[in-house]
Amino acid sequence: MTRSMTMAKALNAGLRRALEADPTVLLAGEDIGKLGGVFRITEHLQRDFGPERVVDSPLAESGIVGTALGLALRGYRPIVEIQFDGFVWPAFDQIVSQVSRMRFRSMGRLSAPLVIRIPYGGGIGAIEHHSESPEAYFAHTPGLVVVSPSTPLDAYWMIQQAVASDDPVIFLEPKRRYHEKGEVDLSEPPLAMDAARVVLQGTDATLLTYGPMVKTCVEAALAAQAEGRSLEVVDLRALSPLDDAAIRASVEKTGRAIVVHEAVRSGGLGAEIAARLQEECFYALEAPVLRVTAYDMPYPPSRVEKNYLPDLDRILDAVDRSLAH
Amino acid sequence: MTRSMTMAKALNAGLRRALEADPTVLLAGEDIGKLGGVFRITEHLQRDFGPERVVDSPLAESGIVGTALGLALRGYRPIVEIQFDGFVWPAFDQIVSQVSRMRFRSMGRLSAPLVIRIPYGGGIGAIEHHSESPEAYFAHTPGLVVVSPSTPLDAYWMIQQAVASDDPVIFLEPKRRYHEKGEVDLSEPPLAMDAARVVLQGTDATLLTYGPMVKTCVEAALAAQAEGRSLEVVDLRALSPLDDAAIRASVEKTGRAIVVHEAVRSGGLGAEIAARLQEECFYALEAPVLRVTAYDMPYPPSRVEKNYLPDLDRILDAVDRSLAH
Amino acid sequence: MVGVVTTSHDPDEVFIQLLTPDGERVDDETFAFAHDDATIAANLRHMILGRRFDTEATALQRKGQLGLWPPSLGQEAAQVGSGAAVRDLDEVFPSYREHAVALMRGVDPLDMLKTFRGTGMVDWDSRATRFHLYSFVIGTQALHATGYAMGLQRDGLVGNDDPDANGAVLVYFGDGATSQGDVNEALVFAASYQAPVVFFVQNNQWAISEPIDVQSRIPLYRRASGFGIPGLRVDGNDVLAVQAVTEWALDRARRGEGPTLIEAFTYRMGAHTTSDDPTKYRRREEEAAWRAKDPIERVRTHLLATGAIDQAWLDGVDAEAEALGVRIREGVGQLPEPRLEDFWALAYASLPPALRRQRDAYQAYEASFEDADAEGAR
Amino acid sequence: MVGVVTTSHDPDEVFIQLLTPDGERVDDETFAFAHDDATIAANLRHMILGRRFDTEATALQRKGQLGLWPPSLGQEAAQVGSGAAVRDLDEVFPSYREHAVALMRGVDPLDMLKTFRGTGMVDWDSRATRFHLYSFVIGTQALHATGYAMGLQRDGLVGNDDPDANGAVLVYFGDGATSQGDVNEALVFAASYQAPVVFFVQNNQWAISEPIDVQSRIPLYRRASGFGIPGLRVDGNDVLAVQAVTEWALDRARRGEGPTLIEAFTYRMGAHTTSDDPTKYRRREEEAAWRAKDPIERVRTHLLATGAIDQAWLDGVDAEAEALGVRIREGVGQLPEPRLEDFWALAYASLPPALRRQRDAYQAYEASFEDADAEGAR
Ligand SMILES: Cc1ncc(C[n+]2csc(CCOP(=O)(O)OP(=O)(O)O)c2C)c(N)n1
Ligand SMILES: Cc1ncc(C[n+]2csc(CCOP(=O)(O)OP(=O)(O)O)c2C)c(N)n1
Ligand SMILES: [Mg+2]
Ligand SMILES: [Mg+2]
Repeated sequence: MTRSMTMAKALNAGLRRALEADPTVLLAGEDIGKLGGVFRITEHLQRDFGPERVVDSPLAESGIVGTALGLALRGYRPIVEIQFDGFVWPAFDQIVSQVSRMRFRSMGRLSAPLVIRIPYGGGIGAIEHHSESPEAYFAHTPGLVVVSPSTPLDAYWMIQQAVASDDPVIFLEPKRRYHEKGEVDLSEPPLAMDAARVVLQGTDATLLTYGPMVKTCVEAALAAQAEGRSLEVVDLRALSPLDDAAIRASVEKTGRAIVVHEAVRSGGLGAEIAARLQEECFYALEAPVLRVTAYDMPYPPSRVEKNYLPDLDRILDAVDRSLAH
Repeated sequence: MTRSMTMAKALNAGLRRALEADPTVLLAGEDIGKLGGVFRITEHLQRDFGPERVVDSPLAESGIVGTALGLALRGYRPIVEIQFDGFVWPAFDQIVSQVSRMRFRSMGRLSAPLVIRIPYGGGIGAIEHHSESPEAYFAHTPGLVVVSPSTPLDAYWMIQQAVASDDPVIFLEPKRRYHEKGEVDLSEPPLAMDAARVVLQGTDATLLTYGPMVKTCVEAALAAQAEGRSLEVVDLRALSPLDDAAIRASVEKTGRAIVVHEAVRSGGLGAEIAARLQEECFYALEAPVLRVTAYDMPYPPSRVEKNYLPDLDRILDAVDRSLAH
Repeated sequence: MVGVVTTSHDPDEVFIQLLTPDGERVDDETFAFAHDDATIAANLRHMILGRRFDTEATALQRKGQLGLWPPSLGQEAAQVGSGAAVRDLDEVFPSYREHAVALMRGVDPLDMLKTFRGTGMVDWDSRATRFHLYSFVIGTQALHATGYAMGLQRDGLVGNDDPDANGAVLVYFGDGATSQGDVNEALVFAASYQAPVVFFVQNNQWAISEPIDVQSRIPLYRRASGFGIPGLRVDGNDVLAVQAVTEWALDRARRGEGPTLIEAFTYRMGAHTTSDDPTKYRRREEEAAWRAKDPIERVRTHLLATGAIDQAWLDGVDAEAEALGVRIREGVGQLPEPRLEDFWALAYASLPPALRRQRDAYQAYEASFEDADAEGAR
Repeated sequence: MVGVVTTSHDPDEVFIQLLTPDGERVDDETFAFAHDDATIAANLRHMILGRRFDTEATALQRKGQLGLWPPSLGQEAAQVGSGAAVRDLDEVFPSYREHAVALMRGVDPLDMLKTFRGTGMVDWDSRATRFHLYSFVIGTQALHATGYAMGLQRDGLVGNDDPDANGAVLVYFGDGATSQGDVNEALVFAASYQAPVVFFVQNNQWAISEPIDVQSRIPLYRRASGFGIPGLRVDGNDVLAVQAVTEWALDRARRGEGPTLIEAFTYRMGAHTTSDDPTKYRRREEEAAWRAKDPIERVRTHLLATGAIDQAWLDGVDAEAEALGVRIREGVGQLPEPRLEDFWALAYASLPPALRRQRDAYQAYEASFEDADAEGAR
């Protein structure tokens, strides 16, 4: 059964299915009840599942994540919403020192199967703290699974897979894609959430990307096609742990890799991918792994975000530079 | 005037000099007063400068950093102590969303000249949260200066330079080196804190490292010498922004680079350095940039830390692998 | 033993009021309004101008001129009354909704619009206005304010015999913010150091869609007692009472007697921001009930009744408000568009090498388009 | 208006006591001890065993057998009294100093020593013992406990008519912890959801070198009132009073009447940890004064006086304590040395690819030494 829906609706449908499937699943966060979340991802869920399973939390992110961990220890599978990327930092201690380590600290006896949903990324014309890309901070933290869907289909399935995961999952939702539509096959998941996906086959170079930039990279690849260039686009989907095999397979084939993300360059996910690729495919690389990213400054006022974030032209420029090697 | 002292004493002397030199300098943190800090870095400073300038704070890291920022906005230059690396996370929001961005947010009108001292790293046989290496989280955050001294000499001068900096500085103190002695020239700083230093000249490969691992790398290089291998050791000192020129100069000379740090590998500083090197010295590299780091798991019980952390043998093994290319 | 307190949030126990919703002056046991009618009139003017600014900005957002706007509608008395208590050596740390206070402190309204238009970060001189930058992370500024207050102590600006030689800090946050760790830590620090800071909670009863009961089952002013500092609840729609109470608390702080928490009980008459839809979570009757307690109406009624102002005076203020409106409407479109070039140098005191390379590459890349354009034009 | 409270931390207002330092039974208006002498004797036994365990561990650290040890000396009544109030469906969230509670819950003392010897992380079965893992980040467990209590509510284990069908959570933290945002957020959440959790503050008057006055100028039990929950202060060196008060609070929680904060006023008679040197920051006289209030002595005196126990009974417990000591001393050296191999699989439910490669490389690298050794041996 396939239906066309936005990512926002797909997430809503995925959460609904998770709530139906497992009575231990519950949702918590700021404004997720009557309002349905500021992005309406949880719309009507409180109405349909009650305020015990869809909980409006006090305004305190550390409290939200810390109590969710307590609920997880009691056998629940909480899915918490952080309202915007920039508001996850107050919960950072709970995530980094507690959630990520419960299994390790308890010598494997306990786990913390909770999902932390975070709308992330820019391009929506917002004020400060509402356009951040915090993925690298989480990816540097052992014990956390970090994933990001790029399509409604993936959003629908990956949120359910995240809920089913026995490890804590940082679930990054590319908010600028919330309202774009896609076909969603409701019958069976196409892929596990720890696997990357080749979105577009190509031979000249590989664009490695995720979340909000997948669409931009596909557009760049299509534009490049018009100029006779064949670009492969890989949607990482899993940001940590990475699907190294898929990444390597593509780059060994094309010999060229360009990582594209919205987060600032230094210390971003592109750094880790470049480091791994040059280490593992040293002789297969025809050119250095390039990075098309935001620049190393805080997120600027929204009227300049288009110049700050990667776009089609900057991606193609990097492709040119890669191919010039 | 040169004196032999431990890094702990050098830091104490540097802080003392900073307090003497500038009446706006003040120290705050847990147990830094009568106790002199759990590592005695602030020993006798409260006695000599009074409880107004050396302040025992309530037990709350976000409060410590957040009020320090307020003091900085009032014209003070606070130096705060986080008791151990693992306890900086409750202050993470203040550091990442506030301290690092005051200049940017205010369009350059304000600055946040404060220093956050953090004893970091392992190798001291401690329980959980007392052996962490959080540098990559800070290095991925624009607006922060991140430095780490490796010797008493650098500790003495760099802490004073950090206090003088108009940008906020994360000052990472390699706690396992606190009690090792070195010569300290008290008359003039040898180098600015944003510069890397070639500690040992060599021609076959470059070891890029910082903080606690500098000594280990030097030992490895000396051991390699015995086998006829000439390793260059570069002490990064500045972890963010990096001294790219110095790093490149060395690696272009030797053609081989190995980054050594205690932090976990994925997303660590080694990733960024490898990414930059392969991008900027692609043709100069004879071998992939290798990384000798902790493994991608939480810090284990102290009785296995020697196997978890880089040591001389693992560094030499990586040198072998590099040279085998 | 301290029993469970089951008091609701309705003003039933501590609730300082000096002017009723009908515009009648009433007395409070402890707090008196120490100023003449001219001060009240000045407050009314600030409230009217503040409301006009807010209305214009809301309209501009609807027209697509601003990305977002958080309306202050209904909170004018809480803001102007407290703002009126601020003196020369004081410092104000706002949240993101204190537009009326900003105007009183001399912040240029167009500078404020830059932030919400997305052409600048927070583009006013907080040093000159003593009105700190807006903070968008809930509660964070409570700690900055406390630290700043600790600085005032160190600077010898607290507890001097000469009251004019003393200063204090006034920090604003919302009811929702009281749940944040940072706000509670600020209370710990302020109490521990007896810092000269007044925590001013605008309890507008909503944190976006969450009613105040989600945050606390007891009135918020009581939070203070748990930290050993005084807490007061004031009618936040009564500009006289707000001013009297804030003056008391700021004076106390300036004298070196420590922090106070004020809960100004008010109502967010509009949406949380222009992106919000309150019909999803609250009843129209509630909104209507609060419209009857409008903070501006009661002052106008009162001053007209006492004869302190007349219609001519009101017309004058309206003309001023209209001029403000014109200035904003005309100015907003002329706010300079930012360029990425303006921002490279703001991350650090001096440009780091990697960022310099990124800038150089960006400039070369941008230039390549210009070259291409130039070539195309030839 | 809530005025400034200037009460010192000396027990002067609320201070529930049922047994004086001299071992005299006294009455409290509200709280009575609901058990017989056998219970008191059982408590005394737990206190003696707890102290012995702690003394042995401290000695083992001095001998280099442990990396670190946080002594519980002096806090036995606070721990055993509260621990005795725990029932089958309850759950305990400790800090890192509740060794006596751990023993009562059935945690193997050698498992506890693993953590401090560095041969394991936190190596006991928290599910079976209902005694959660030690937490080393100050205050963090207050939130986990609150969340767990929210889970009990959802599981229908609160407010049932059958008292045996109800459970609650008891969470321990120190005086210093009350300054942390997390602890205050836990109070917010617990109050908001009326979660069945009892916050048990062992106010041992020191947070390492910081006296309690750095954290708060008023007694800590008063913090509760600011969040709308009951707060109680009990003589933390009086095991009877502690048990009575904790039972009251846990019962209340189990009945669905919400959270309570208990401040057990006690004293850390030893160093903060074996790495600490209290002579740097506190006076010997203070320590001596508190030694006179020893929590064990008063119970022993009392029970001997009433004839509930005799010397033979005490000798029996001492023999038990000695056996515990022997077991610990002999066992600690035999705790298996961990190998890095034991930990690869603990970071995630299944080994991620990169970590697998790291493990493979590590094993190959380790094997290369064995090969070299083997070759050398030939
Ligand atoms: C740390 C953090 N979490 C969440 C948000 C999103 N957010 C913005 S305003 C708001 C509600 C604030 O309510 P309140 O403190 O009552 O202030 P008000 O908006 O009513 O003035 C929320 C949840 C934020 N800005 N910061
Ligand atoms: C977040 C955090 N900050 C700092 C520390 C270091 N530290 C360990 S124990 C301690 C004092 C705790 O005092 P208190 O809460 O009174 O508990 P007590 O040790 O007296 O039992 C400190 C500061 C820590 N463990 N966690
Ligand atoms: Mg509000
Ligand atoms: Mg204590």
